[in-house]
Amino acid sequence: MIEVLFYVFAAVALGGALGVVWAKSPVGSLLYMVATLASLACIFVLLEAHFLAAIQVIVYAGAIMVLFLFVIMLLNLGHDYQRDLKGGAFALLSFVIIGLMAGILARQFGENAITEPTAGGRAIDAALAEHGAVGAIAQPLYTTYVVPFEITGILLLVAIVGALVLAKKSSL
Amino acid sequence: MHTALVEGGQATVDTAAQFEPFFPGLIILLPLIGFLINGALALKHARVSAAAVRLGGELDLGEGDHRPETHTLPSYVGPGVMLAAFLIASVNFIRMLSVELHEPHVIEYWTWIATGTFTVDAAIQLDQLSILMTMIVTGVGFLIHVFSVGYMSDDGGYPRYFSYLNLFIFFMLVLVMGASYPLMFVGWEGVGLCSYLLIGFWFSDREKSDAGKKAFIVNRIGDFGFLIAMFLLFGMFGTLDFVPLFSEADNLEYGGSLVTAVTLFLFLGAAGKSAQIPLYVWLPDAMAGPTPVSALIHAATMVTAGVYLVVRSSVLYALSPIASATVAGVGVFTALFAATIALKQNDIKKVLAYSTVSQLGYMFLGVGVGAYATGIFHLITHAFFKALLFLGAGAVIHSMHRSLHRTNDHQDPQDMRNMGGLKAFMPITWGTMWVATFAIAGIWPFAGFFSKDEIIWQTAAFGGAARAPYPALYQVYWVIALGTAILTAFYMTRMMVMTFHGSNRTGVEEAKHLYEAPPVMWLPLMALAVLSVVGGWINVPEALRETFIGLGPLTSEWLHRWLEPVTEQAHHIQEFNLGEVAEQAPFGGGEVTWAVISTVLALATVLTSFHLVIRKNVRAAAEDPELSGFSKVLYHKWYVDEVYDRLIVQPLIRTSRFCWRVIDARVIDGIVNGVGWAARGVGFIVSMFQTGTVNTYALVLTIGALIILGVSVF
Amino acid sequence: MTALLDSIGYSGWVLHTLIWMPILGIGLVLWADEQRAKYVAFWWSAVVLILSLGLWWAFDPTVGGIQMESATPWIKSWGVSYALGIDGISLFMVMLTTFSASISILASFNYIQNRQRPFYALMLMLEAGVVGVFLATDLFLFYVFFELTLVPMYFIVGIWGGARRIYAAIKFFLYTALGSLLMLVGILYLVYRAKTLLGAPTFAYAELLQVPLSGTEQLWLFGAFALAFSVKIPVFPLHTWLPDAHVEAPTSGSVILAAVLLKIGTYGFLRFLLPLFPVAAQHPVVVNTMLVLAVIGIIYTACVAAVQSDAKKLVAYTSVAHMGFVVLGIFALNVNGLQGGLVVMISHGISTGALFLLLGMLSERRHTREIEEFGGIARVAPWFATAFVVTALASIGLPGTSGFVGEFLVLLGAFEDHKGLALTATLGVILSAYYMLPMVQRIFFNPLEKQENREIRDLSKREIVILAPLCALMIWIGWNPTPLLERMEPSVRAVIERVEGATIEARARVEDEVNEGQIVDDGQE
Amino acid sequence: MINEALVLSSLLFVLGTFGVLVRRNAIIMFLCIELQLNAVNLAFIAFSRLMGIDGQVFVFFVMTVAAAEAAVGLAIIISVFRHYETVNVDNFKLLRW
Repeated sequence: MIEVLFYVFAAVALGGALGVVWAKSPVGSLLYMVATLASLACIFVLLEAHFLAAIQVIVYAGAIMVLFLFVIMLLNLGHDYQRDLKGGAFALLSFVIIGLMAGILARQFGENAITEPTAGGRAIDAALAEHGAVGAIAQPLYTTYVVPFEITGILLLVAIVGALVLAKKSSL
Repeated sequence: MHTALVEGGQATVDTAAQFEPFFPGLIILLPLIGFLINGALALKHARVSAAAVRLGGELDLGEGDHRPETHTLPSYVGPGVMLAAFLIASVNFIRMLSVELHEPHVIEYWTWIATGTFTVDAAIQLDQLSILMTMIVTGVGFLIHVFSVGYMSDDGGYPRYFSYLNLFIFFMLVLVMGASYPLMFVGWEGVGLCSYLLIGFWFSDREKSDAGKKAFIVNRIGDFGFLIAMFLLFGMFGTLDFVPLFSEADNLEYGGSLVTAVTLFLFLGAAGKSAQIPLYVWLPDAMAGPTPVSALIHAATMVTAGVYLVVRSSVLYALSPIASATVAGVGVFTALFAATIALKQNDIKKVLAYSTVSQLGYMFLGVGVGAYATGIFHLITHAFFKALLFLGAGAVIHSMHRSLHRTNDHQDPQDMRNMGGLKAFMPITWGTMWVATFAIAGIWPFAGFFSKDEIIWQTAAFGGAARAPYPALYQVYWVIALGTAILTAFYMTRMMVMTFHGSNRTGVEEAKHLYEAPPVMWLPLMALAVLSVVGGWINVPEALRETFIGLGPLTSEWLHRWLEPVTEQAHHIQEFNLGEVAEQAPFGGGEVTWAVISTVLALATVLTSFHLVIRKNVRAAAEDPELSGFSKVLYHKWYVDEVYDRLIVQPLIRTSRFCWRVIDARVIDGIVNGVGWAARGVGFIVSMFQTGTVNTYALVLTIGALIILGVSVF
Repeated sequence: MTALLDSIGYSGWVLHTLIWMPILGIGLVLWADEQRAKYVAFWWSAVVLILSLGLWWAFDPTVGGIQMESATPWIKSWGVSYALGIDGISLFMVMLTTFSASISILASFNYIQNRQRPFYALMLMLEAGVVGVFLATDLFLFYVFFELTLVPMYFIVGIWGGARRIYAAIKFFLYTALGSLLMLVGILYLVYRAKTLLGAPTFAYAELLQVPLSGTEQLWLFGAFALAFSVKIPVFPLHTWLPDAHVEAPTSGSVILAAVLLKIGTYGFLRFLLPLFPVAAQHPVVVNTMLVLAVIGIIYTACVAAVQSDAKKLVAYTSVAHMGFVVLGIFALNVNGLQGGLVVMISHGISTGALFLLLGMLSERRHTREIEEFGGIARVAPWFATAFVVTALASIGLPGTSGFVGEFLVLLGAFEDHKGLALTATLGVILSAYYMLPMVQRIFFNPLEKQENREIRDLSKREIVILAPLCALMIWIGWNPTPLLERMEPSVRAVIERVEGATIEARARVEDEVNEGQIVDDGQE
Repeated sequence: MINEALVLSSLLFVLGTFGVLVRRNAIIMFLCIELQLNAVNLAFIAFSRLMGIDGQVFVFFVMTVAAAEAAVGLAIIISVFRHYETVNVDNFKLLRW
């Protein structure tokens, strides 16, 4: 059952990704992207990452994609239907390269089939059982990774200020 | 100042008392002090006169007592220190006379250079040879200093002149008193420096300045030989101090290649300093300096340093028959060669210059045939009569110059064709110079006779030795030496006649201003004239002892005996390897016979040439026709300068230019700049990938990622 | 004197002070106002000079190794420390540096008219850098200082230089930087080997000396180090940056360049190349290559110098010839040669520095350096001429001046094992007269024809103060070099023993490897 | 399922890369970068089944950084757009000197 669901969501995600690359209009790309993100969120659930799945939907699909949409609207690009794909030798070369890359990666990940349960999986299951979905990730986040966590906070602050400064009309 | 010899010999029963030096350091120090005082005065004066020159004029010196102290003090300081040095040297000489000194007396002052393996002290060596040389240098030097007071009195560079002269004496004394080769080399190059400064004393004249430069560079070629010889000696002995070096030299193989190399390189140095073929070319040009300088440096002292060097190294030369034959050969050929050039020169100083080269050749012939004491003997007599000749010429030039100057005549005051009949105006100069001429011509009983004749005789005797290395060669030398003696008599007589005899060619107006030199100038002439007569009596040959009335027995072979401690080692080596020298000349006849023959020949030549030249109608320089044929070749000094210029100087300059403009600027910098251009070219090609399009960069980035991925996977 | 120095703990702090005082001075100079900056810089450097003079007494001449050592860890994980020390080789280089820094700052008073503060700040920075190079006993620290000297020199030439200053500055920078990068690779390899041996990386000189290296490694490393130092010296054919840099640099830049920057190269040979790679250093191919290059340098550059029309360029070329003598002495690999080399370094620093000063004074007066423009100047500037002649004579190695002692010892040392080469090098003695005397003659002698030359002033008081100590040193060293020689001897001997200590076995090993064709000689690339 | 998730992650990443390479619209290129980030997130989560919870923590960080990046990146695009009136990257070759 889970396998089937995985394949369904995987197909949607891939289709969405192709759409992102191929869609003519930016808004179209954006919507395909939302689809991909949503199906990825589902796959996260299948992989027992419930909290991240939630965040994926709330932060990514909800916040970041809306930010993109705002910008597209702000710049009035919504009606820009001109194809902006590069063509010719460049696209061909790019295709060959990413094909090779995909081949290498898929081959690498495809072999040596891993069967659950693994040690890591058991540990996550135990953590989930003990702390719940949020607590399982909060536990390491506020202990082992507290310093990176704080730094991330500062990064966000800097990003806010930076974005303000850059986007402001008149220079400071 | 002086450290007495400490070896406890005083208490022994030996009657030979210890030699106690009398402030020998002062002999060297005094001229240095003189140099410092005169140098300070010169610097002081130079600032004043420079201010005048800057305003476009010359500094007026004023007359007599009104002259500034910079022009009065040197007259006392310069000769004063020389007299003091001479007196101290004399005291030492007298003290040495009264004792038997077999080993050189070495006095160390401080360690000059000391590395782990090489040590040389600032030390002076007192022995028979060095004290004799010191006497000559300070004595003749003193006389010439006195002469200079008169000769240079009106010159703007008066204090500078005396400072150079004192400095020269200082270095010359270092040269002769130094106790090691490096210290001798200090003096060696130091005198070269002073010679350079004094030749170019009137440096505003391009030719004179050039002459000084030429002297220095040619001397440096010789110094190159000296340096190499020192390096070889250090390799052989591990020391360059004379005493240990010569005492170990006994162990060397006779005729060994190393000792031959050393002596030949040393001789290259000597040839440079003493103006022998092929390095003689600087000396005639050196006549550009003030005439007393020519007398002191280029006749009496510095140029004889080469002879001193060979005698000092006599042990080494005795060990190398090849080097000795070379020394003698170069000497005798130089003597002949220079004499031929002297035949046709018209500049009074040039004649004397070539005559000096020629006489130096004789000295080298002497030391080359192992007659070291005889070489020194000729050095001494030559110092007297040649200094006298130069000073006499100086007096003539001084007088001529003043006369031409006062009448605003722009003729050459040194050209003998412009002189003639000066006997009437300058009797003392005339008389004393004739004494010198007799001496140089080798006429009995003047000084030159004894020394020159003995050299010629020793050549014959050496060639006839039992195991002489190249007997035929020495016979050739002997014949040339005899022939050159005749040439000498001829050109000297020619010079005297052209200058002093015949009709006066200066011009009527000019003749009114010709005077005898002042006493400060002719007194040294008189002193030297006396020495030119009696100087030879210090070493009357054994064979002539009886013929020389009165003094003979007293002074017979005195110099030989005096120098015995210095030369005996060399003589032993020579005698051991070559056997006794001959008693007979190649064509028969003993020493006395040939002495008589040569003096008669010389006298005859003087008389004949006197009549020949006086009858010849000499014309003033301006009217004299161009020479042709062989005379022209001689007049132009066999075109040696031109040949050197073509073969050495110009190619060197061309090579240098080639190195600079082609190798440096094109090849090396070409490569350097080429690398720069190549880097730019590569950059230009690579910059084509910098399209500015983000996608391209992303593609390249991806390719990079792919490569890393591929590498990490496979 | 020694007691006095001991009582103030002199040897404990002096080495640090000599580096940090000038750096402190940079701040002071930048803080002073434009017109006073030169006085601040001069007096500050004079204080440094006086402080450095104490080394003469504080230095223990009986010790061959490095003394007054001190080390503070700097970057512990790399084994880098701030370690200073001095020995008989660096002693005189340090004193020469402080001395010539003061002199050249004093000589810039008139020459530098614009942007004075940065100029004097850079001069002090240069002083600090060079002193640091000579004192560092940690290879990392050494490298830092080595590169640090480049920067101020680059700006001094590039900002205050002549017409082609940019070309000259860049040429100078690239030449030197290229060589030094290879040296950095060499240092890192050495440290890597030390790490495999000792377990931890270390840059300390004394510990790196203990690292055993195979013959092949030594040859490669020798090549890397030698290239860096050969550029600095400069050894023929890497010398072409020098004439350009000298000609374009302001007087004080030339003085510092000639007096101390070039010495960094030969100092590097003595301090690092010979002791660290003793087997390579006595490999016959290496020795012969270096000697031949040195001799070519002596003869070739002397010839080139003789035909220069620009007086400064002439003197620049003679620098190459003199440094050739130093290299010759170093690779004679005996006490005489090494000591001679050191004396030539000192003497060249003094005499060539003085020549550049004099030429600088001359071009300040006439605004040209073309020899043909001058003539007869001795008549209007007799003191100037006297100083110049004395300096020129010291430069060509007349006995009784400092130049002779060094050249004589070098040639004496070289003659022991390499007769032919030493004989050829001795020709340099003739050639030195061939290039120097015509210049002296054409500038100072000959008729005084040009009106501009007639107006040339003689030496001013300040100039006399600059030149008098230089001339005095030239003559003093010429007559009494023993105090110098005895201070450097133990250190030089230590280097020699270190080189000779590399066993015959090791030498044989290298030769085997060469015969098997594994390596080629790389003494010079 | 871990293998499958990883393969999916690779494909998504490659597609994102392709998008960055061939699209000229700066916003869409940016979107594609987000796609790449998401592919990486997926890989992290898949690996966290093997290695433990740390992978998920990392995803958390990636998302934060992605948010910050989106904010700054979009701001840059806006200011560029103001200047050039376009977001087509062929029209502003800022990286060329």
